[in-house]
Amino acid sequence: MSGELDLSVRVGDVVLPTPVLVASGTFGYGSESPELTRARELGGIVTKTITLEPRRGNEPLRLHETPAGLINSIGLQNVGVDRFREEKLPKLRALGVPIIASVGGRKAEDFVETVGRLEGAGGIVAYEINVSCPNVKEGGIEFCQRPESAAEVVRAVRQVTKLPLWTKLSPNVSHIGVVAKACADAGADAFTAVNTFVGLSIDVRTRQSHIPLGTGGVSGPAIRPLALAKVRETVRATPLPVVGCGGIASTDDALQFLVVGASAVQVGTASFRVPDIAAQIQDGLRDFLRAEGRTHVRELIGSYQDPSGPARREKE
Amino acid sequence: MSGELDLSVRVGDVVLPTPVLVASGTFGYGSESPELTRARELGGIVTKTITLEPRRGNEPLRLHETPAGLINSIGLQNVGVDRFREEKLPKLRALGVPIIASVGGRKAEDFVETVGRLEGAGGIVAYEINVSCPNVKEGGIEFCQRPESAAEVVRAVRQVTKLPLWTKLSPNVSHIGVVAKACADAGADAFTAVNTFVGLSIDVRTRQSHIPLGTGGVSGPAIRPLALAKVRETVRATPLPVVGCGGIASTDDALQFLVVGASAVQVGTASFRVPDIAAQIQDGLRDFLRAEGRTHVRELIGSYQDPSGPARREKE
Amino acid sequence: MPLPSPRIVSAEVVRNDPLTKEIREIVFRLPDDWGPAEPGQFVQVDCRPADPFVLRRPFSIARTRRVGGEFHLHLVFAPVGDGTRVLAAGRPGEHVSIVGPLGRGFRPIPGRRPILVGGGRGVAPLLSLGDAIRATHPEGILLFGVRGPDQLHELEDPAYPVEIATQDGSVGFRGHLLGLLDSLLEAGRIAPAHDAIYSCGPNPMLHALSDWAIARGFPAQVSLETLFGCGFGICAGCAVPVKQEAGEEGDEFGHYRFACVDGPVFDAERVDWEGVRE
Amino acid sequence: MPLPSPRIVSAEVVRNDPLTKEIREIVFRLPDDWGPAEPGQFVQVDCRPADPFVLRRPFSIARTRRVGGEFHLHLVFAPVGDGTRVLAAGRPGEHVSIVGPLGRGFRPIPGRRPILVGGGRGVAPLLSLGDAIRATHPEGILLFGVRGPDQLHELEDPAYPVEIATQDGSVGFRGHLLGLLDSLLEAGRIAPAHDAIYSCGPNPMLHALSDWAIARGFPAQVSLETLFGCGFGICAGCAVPVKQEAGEEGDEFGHYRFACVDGPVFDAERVDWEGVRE
Ligand SMILES: Cc1cc2nc3c(=O)[nH]c(=O)nc-3n(C[C@H](O)[C@H](O)[C@H](O)COP(=O)(O)OP(=O)(O)OC[C@H]3O[C@@H](n4cnc5c(N)ncnc54)[C@H](O)[C@@H]3O)c2cc1C
Ligand SMILES: Cc1cc2nc3c(=O)[nH]c(=O)nc-3n(C[C@H](O)[C@H](O)[C@H](O)COP(=O)(O)OP(=O)(O)OC[C@H]3O[C@@H](n4cnc5c(N)ncnc54)[C@H](O)[C@@H]3O)c2cc1C
Ligand SMILES: Cc1cc2nc3c(=O)[nH]c(=O)nc-3n(C[C@H](O)[C@H](O)[C@H](O)COP(=O)(O)O)c2cc1C
Ligand SMILES: Cc1cc2nc3c(=O)[nH]c(=O)nc-3n(C[C@H](O)[C@H](O)[C@H](O)COP(=O)(O)O)c2cc1C
Ligand code: FES
Ligand code: FES
Repeated sequence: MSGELDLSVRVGDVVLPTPVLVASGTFGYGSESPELTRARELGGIVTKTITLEPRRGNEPLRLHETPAGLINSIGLQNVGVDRFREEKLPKLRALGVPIIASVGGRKAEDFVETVGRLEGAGGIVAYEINVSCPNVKEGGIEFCQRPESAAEVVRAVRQVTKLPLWTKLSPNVSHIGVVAKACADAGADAFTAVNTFVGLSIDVRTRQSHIPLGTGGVSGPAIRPLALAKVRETVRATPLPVVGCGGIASTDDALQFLVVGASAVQVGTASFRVPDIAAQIQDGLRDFLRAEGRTHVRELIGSYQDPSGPARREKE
Repeated sequence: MSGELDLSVRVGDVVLPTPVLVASGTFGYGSESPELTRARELGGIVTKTITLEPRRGNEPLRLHETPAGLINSIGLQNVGVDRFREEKLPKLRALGVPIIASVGGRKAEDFVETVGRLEGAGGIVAYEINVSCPNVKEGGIEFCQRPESAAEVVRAVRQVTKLPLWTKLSPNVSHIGVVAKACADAGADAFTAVNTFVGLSIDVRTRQSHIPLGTGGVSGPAIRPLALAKVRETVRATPLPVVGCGGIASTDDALQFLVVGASAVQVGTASFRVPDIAAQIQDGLRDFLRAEGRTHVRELIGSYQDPSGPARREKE
Repeated sequence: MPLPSPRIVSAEVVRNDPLTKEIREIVFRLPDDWGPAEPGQFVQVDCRPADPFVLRRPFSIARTRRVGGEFHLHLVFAPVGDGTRVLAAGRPGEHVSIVGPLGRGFRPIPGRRPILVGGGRGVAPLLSLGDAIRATHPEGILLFGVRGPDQLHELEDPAYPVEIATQDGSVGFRGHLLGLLDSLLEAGRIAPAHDAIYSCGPNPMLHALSDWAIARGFPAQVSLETLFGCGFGICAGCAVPVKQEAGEEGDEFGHYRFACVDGPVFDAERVDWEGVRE
Repeated sequence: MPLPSPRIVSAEVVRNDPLTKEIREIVFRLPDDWGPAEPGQFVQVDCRPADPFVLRRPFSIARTRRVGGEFHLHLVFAPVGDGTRVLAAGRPGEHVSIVGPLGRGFRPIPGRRPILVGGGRGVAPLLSLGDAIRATHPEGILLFGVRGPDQLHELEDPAYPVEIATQDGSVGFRGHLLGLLDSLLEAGRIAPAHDAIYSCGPNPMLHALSDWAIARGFPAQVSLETLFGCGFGICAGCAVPVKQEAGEEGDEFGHYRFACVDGPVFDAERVDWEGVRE
């Protein structure tokens, strides 16, 4: 019975066994406690964002809970591209799951060099270009706040790889579609929408932010309706596929993103509470298909009846 | 003891007995069940947004709950300025609380005409110019998404009234400070930050939005950290006073907005659950002042130790 | 006559018991001077205090009673979602925040015999209506329609004789409430000239009942359900489309009334059913 | 030796009782094949299942026991915030989601006599440490420091003789644990050459203790507390600053280690206390 169900989806040229991925920075290097997370069953793993040099990340405390959400200020702590390739990637590859390498940097050249060093490493099916981290002084959301500069990164990386480029978009902009279009023109193959929302929480006794850097990035169920609206905008802006992300914590949440037109979804913060939630969501998708008498999860994608009319884009 | 405490604040030239107001559209015309809401004790009441003509508002269902938040799609239902002035304003005035009249419209002339008809009505201490409603087809957030057009509204209204103009800003923009600056140049006296975030929630069984119009505006505790970050940005953008709004549901929440630099706050959605929450927050502010051995709530305003350094603005 | 002022009270659960597989009754102790509530009014219950934000849930006042010096509020409810399920788990001794009484209830028509028509848990407000008018309207009838035994429960001390309709025919009349009304009408036991209908139940039932009553000339009042934000008129969330009356000036809310303050009870003929989400 | 795989289990509350005014013990029934846990490991408890999103809360494993065929997990905790207060209200028979065992615990040093130093509820993991090493380390001492009677409780079947320090002097040594350690050292009852310190307690105490131990040449391991996001290494939220060792290559996390997987137990001399929020 379950054998007849087909959860596979395509994000451009990339075929994924299921539409449920885990989001960058919320699943370590992917190989931490794979039994606990049921990592081997997933549709894909997006690595934490890798930079050219190792980064020690931001000063603690790095997390603060808000109503139905979480502020983080990790600051892209990572081992750097060389140690990632040597130490982390082999373990990750051993899981047998499609790997999307998230890449970050201060300027276009950093991205180019980092991607360059990952080329040919094997196991990577796409790069996610993180031009949307709110927690670093340089190379963060300003990229998305100036569409040309996000596009410049994409254009530069486009020169050094044939692998698909997913651009991870920031929701902290007036028109996410404008950024998407600029990146599409620069050679992006898909979008991940969205990264975290800029947020702040103050300890009123000390008059200081709960997080040393001041503002951080808000994730979790609190942002889900906001993220879904941004995904809708992104889907309508270009014909490129969109991977939806933001606040997904249940099968129903994941379905909302697929229905609105995302070709796949990423689960982030929810894994902190329920380590195998992404795999559970996959189970739930199968139940939903069965209940609707369908066999292909693809039939659900873009089935949203938008009161503004269908998205004016060619479906791939 | 409580007699020594001074909760009064100034928003530009407007003196308010307390810094706790209720937000537009979340307190009716202000005179509904004033015992239940303890309306007479409040620092101020912002009316629901009044338009030139009566508006029937959007088709039901108009509300949908999301994690720690609420999507609304009211569509500015209101009786229109004439009946507001005749029927609603006198009852509101009888409460003896400062009244801020929220005004909306499709184009600058609508605002001008509406404000014109309210002039001299008595009891109104300021106008709140709503250029940030996400739930109307025209005259909504596009104003804020094009700073010049928001400024144009402010400039036009500035011609017809001497009363202070508070511009209500949308958070759905890349740089709220840019919008604030444009409006400041056009003659705004203060800002209310923020209105709701655009959000969407889909019923996956029907493939339709839970709200007939599709997207709506998200309010409630879920958006509080996002709103607070936007208020910080607004405070830092111009020397004008800012009235903070978004997700405030407790004394601690209200304090966060005051500490970050808001001269007053507005409580919205939280009143739906706890009708007298705004008054309760005032009680809580008094307790906080007592616990810190202070007498003036004004001492707290802007006391945030921002890791980016103090706001580069003249404090009024 | 102005309605009693609504209040926010922390009410102690006195009892919380199943009436059937699907229906429960919960009883709260309220302050002695609460209300008095009109029949058809409702309360807003904070069902999920542990949630950082969630709206209250509206429940019709099923009954208020004085028991040994205490003032009791009875609600009859079905656990259908998160809020009602948490309410179903409330234990005696726990406290729940309740706002009320709220809304505009039934307006009993003097001189007309009441026909109370309750669909499922919609029977709740009709119990308090019966309590309130049994003195002024000694004659009447209470029709109680349910799908089957999982919804059917004893009605304690009803004001009027009860007739039951079950869709599965397990008890009483087999069929819908409209069928039962038809049969009563045919048998000459009810008549548009002397009777008035007061009803509460699922919206589709109320729609059908309204059409039925209007077509036959029965005055009818219906207690509507929709999503509530605040429950006391400040959010504009509970809009119910109403028909503009001939010659009526554009009313306060244009086409819409608020179920929470203008209702939940409306005259059947005023409701614009086409616009009601069912 | 690889650590046992952590699992997500729905654990039944067996008991949940106050030990003092401020401290409670909660006991869960776990699957028979759970763990085994190392002393010093912790579990992540979903304290507030009714909240739409909230992180789990970490608790040191105070004890694991086999009782009549059942496997029991004991936690000792203080209700200090929303999560722990809801946990405190958990009734026997209710189920709570627990992830564990997690983290890297104490690494008992062969041949050295253990001095277990527990501050307040920090005594918890030292109980399981004692249980685990009493066979290999028959001699030892357990110091238990509290502010006063509101934190002081009986320690059931401790592995070693217990010495108590209370700040108010109500029981045992009057003063801080460091004072007690000083007096033991002066009395020749402990010695850097033969003993090793294992400690858990508030960070400021651990900081002072680390300084004290390093200055006197005692090897010391401390179980640190910080905010946890995930508890198993995927969020990078629990960064603890560590000192770069001489000649050590830039380690995996630069300056930071993760309290949840590299700790919570660290060698005292590795922790860069200047960077620890206390
Ligand atoms: C004036 C009034 C009086 C009421 N009196 C009673 C009563 O006496 N007893 C009783 O059991 N219930 C009564 N209700 C209904 C009750 O308020 C709802 O069942 C309750 O709000 C559901 O809350 P929940 O959190 O359990 O379910 P939710 O999780 O909110 O919803 C459960 C399911 O019901 C749907 N739903 C809930 N409310 C509505 C709605 N209004 N319109 C469309 N879909 C909806 C949801 O979409 C969801 O599918 C009354 C409602 C109103 C407006
Ligand atoms: C490895 C580890 C083991 C632990 N073992 C135990 C144990 O055995 N028994 C026990 O009682 N507790 C233990 N704790 C602490 C326990 O996890 C916290 O008390 C708990 O998370 C508080 O949750 P809460 O929701 O009740 O409080 P919250 O509402 O989250 O917080 C209450 C107050 O404490 C502050 N706070 C909480 N945690 C921290 C922190 N890490 N750093 C700074 N401030 C903080 C909050 O800011 C707030 O002021 C352990 C912590 C760790 C990291
Ligand atoms: C602790 C944490 C660390 C994150 N690190 C990264 C990162 O390194 N790169 C990135 O692109 N996004 C990062 N994100 C953003 C997530 O990938 C995701 O876009 C966001 O959290 C929204 O999804 P969620 O609500 O499901 O968590 C991080 C989020 C969190 C909570
Ligand atoms: C039901 C509802 C109706 C609203 N109507 C208006 C309105 O008419 N005019 C306006 O400026 N803002 C309106 N708002 C926005 C609020 O004034 C406020 O800016 C927003 O809800 C954020 O604050 P909160 O999270 O405290 O509710 C409305 C919000 C809600 C929830
Ligand atoms: S529910 Fe808010 S106005 Fe009716
Ligand atoms: S708590 Fe997530 S990495 Fe340690």
